Amino acid sequence: MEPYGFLVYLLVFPGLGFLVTFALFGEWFDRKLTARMQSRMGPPWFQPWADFVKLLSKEDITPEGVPRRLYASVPLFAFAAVASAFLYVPVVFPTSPFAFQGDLVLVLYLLSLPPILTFLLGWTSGNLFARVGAIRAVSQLFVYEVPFFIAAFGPAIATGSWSISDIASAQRSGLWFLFLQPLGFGVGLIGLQAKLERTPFDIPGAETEIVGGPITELTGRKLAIFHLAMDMALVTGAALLVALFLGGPTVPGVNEGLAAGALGFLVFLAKVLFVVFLLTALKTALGRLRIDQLVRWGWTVLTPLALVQLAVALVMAAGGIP
Amino acid sequence: MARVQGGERVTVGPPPAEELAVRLRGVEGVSDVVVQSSRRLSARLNPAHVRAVLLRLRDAEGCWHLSAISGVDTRASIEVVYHVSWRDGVVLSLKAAVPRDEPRIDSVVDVMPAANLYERQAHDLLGVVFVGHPDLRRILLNEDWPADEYPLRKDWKPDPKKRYGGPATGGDARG
Amino acid sequence: MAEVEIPIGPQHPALKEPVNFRVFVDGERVVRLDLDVSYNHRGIEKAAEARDFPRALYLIERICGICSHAHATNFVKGIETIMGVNVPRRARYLRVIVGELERIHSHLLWLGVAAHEIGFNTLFMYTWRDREIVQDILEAISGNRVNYGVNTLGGVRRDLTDGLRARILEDVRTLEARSRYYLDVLTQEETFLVRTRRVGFLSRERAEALGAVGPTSRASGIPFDIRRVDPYEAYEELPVEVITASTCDVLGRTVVRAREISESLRIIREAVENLPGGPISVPAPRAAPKGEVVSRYEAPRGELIHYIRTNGTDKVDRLDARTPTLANWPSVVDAMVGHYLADIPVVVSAIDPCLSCTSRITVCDLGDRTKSVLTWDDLRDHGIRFYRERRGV
Amino acid sequence: MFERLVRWARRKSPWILHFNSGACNACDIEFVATLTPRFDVERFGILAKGTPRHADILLVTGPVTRKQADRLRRIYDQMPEPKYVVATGACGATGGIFRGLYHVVDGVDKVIPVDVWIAGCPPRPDEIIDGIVTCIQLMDEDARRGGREWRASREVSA
Repeated sequence: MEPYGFLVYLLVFPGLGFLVTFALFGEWFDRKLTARMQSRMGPPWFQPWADFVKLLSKEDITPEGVPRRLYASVPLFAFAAVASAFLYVPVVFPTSPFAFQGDLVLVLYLLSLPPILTFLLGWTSGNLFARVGAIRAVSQLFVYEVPFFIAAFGPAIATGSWSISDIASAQRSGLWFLFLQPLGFGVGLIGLQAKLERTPFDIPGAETEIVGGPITELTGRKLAIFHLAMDMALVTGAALLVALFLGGPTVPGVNEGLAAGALGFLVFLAKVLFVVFLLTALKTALGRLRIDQLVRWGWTVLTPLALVQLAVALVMAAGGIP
Repeated sequence: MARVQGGERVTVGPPPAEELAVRLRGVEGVSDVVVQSSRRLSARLNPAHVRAVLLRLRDAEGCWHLSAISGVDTRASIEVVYHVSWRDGVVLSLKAAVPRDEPRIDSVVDVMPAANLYERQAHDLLGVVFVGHPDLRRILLNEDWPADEYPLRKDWKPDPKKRYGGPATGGDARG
Repeated sequence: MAEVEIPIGPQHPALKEPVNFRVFVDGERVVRLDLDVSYNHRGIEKAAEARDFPRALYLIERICGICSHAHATNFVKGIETIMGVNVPRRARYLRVIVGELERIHSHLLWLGVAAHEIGFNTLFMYTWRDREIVQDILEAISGNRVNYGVNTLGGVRRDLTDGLRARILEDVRTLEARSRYYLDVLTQEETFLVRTRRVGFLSRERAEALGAVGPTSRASGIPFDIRRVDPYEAYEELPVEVITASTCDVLGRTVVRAREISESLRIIREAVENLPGGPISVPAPRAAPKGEVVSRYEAPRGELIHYIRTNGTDKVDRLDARTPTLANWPSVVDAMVGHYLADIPVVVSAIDPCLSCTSRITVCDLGDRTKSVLTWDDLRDHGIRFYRERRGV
Repeated sequence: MFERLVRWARRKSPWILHFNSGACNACDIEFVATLTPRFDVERFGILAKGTPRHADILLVTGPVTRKQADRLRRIYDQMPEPKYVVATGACGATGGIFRGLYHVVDGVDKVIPVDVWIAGCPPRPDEIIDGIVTCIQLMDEDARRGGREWRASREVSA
């Protein structure tokens, strides 16, 4: 791709510009859906934008005794990690221009950075609630990262390649991995819900127990960027699941030309919103688990399920079934 | 109403107010028992016998619940009123009068743990000292309330000069 | 991890009211709990002595916003007993109706807050949406959503028109369907069960010893309900079925309250259907003869006692209001040790604390260097031993 | 242009911290009722936040009791600028029914500067929403005229 097109791709379309817009749209979609499920009206469409700009304009307080630069940079790291992860997920064409063998592992690693940064944020902010929240965030991290990775490896083994784009294009024929590996999709969904610390896994940020959790002390710009980073993680995670299990932006039959691109993009949007819908339904219907229950449930239910799915995938791959 | 005399604790079916009154009159330290209504009784209590009477009520008479302890300042003395209730709704109010200038009375917290908080309330607002109470500290009033002042006493008036705690800045902090 | 002291409150999203817990945890497990509640002590008892009865009633009704009718009725009932005023039957029925409506709105409110504590916000939204039905009825009767001011010395100030009675009966039908639905949700929703079963355990002996009252004690199997045991107002003619559970935990308290909602609905329907005729109030004298009374009422949270002394004037000589939450605090502190930090909001909200009522108690220390009264049972000793080993005190 | 955008954003997303300074909790349950389906303040972008760091408006209920006074002050100091205070009900204004009692400080403005008072005992949920909307308009007016100074002059002249 000539450098000019490269910049456009990076900064505007499937890159930063689109991601921020789609992330804020995703947050509105999630909040509006939650409200409607609770027989409430819910916020107007521009609400996330207003929240973001307002937070940017607020006074920026750093509690004393906290390393100023480190504290201000953690939200930026989270933002950067998620933004770069999004580049490898195919959005318009089944193969993203940055694809390379092993980008699945890179994306998985980048997506697991925000929870670690949440811990760092909580621990350094000196606030007692934030510290307890940070510990909970880390203990929760170990529980769902492993099953989430295993669930993501299922499709990779089935297609014999470590690149998300190959996995997505392998499902071009309409035979999505959702049907071949439903268990993997389920575990991936729950793992994503836990990664984003949403009810029933919002233990670190449990408002009624430890106030704000790790982000209790965040204010102004830092909170705005961190909040945006978490929204982008929601959209990126959903896009990853779409690429792995729902065939990404591929439309069976339509292969080449502009039509495929446009249609592929619309299909991609629909699938991502469907995944976000599933996550919101999960959030609205359930209460919050306790940390020890989550850990026990994670190891006794989530991980075995993922392993079973992996075994099935291996057997099928060995047997030559796509 | 089978009543079983005996040492060990038996939840005796509590007799109606009149019959309870008859048996109360026999108790040492309790005087002028008055039956106010079918389920209300009141009696005067000698402060020295507080623990003995309550122990007997709990064990022999089957009273199961210390509902409340009210401190009353009757200018002549300070009355500590123990409200004890039975399972069938009868409530006995035992009034123990202690001198105003030196209000001391035995604590009944180990007889009935529920008394722990009620005694602390009487202590805080009226200054009654409950001897033997494990944790007799100020309950209601804030940290920098003057130690020797008890608001519920009839003769207490807020002294404008003294600071009773409140806004750190004091005065009207108009913006 | 070393012992961490976590202050929860006095400003905290879980608590609608100021209470301050100093919780000593080791990791996630609670080892010791100090609680300091007197943040809304306003000195109402001293003020009541300076006001004549009608103005004192106005003040006493504002001891607590959720159980304002309970305080008002209890006070008025006590003064009427001293004065020997005989309140007409219709007024007693009306007081029972408003009292039960208040119990329903208080229980629904609590159900929502308890669900919110464990992050189950959908149930919080649903229960509070249905609570608006009860608020509309109360507003239709008394003109105000909270602090209804229905009572006066000698009877009631508002009457039920036939149109209002029909509307109440219809609303009772919808609420009955909703309360059955909530009972199902509470007993089947997995995440709710997981967070409430065997949490905040309080055995029957402990509940009796610590003087727990209301749903908290009934959930531990103690069949004690003032409306049944010491009936007042119109409860002689409207028998109440005492609802108990034997699970002694937060789930038990939830189920008891949920079923009490349907019981209250039944009482309201019965009271509205055969509401007797006659006047709704009788004139009462200005001053009360010298005397004293222990007036008891079954408030939504438990047994409420007003000990009133009068001295022949038109003012109260002494008013001591012992509120149900004050009696329940020791049992919550007792049920907390050994549990998880995450359980604190759930267990505390399980007794449905009304802090405006309880602005009377403060630090109730479970066990540290000074030996505390609550230490004489094994659970407590374990807590202290555990505490001493950690801190090597 | 950026100035107008910031003003629009602040108008559209006021986050509220509720602080009970010793009230009879009638105002508190009416405030919580505003979050529920019938009144649902999330339509206006209002969220109830748990920590002072995230809040724009501090909604104080109750006549500040002596014990809560310095805690109220501390919470107010922790909030980032621009911050506003709404005192709820008769108690918030002058201590209301509890005025003059020995453990009460008679009103929120004895402790922290108050911007909007809401009348009522307790104010209905829609009155509380009206109070918050008034506070938002005041916030907007302040932003347009650069800070609170103009208010002092207005009070003198009004």
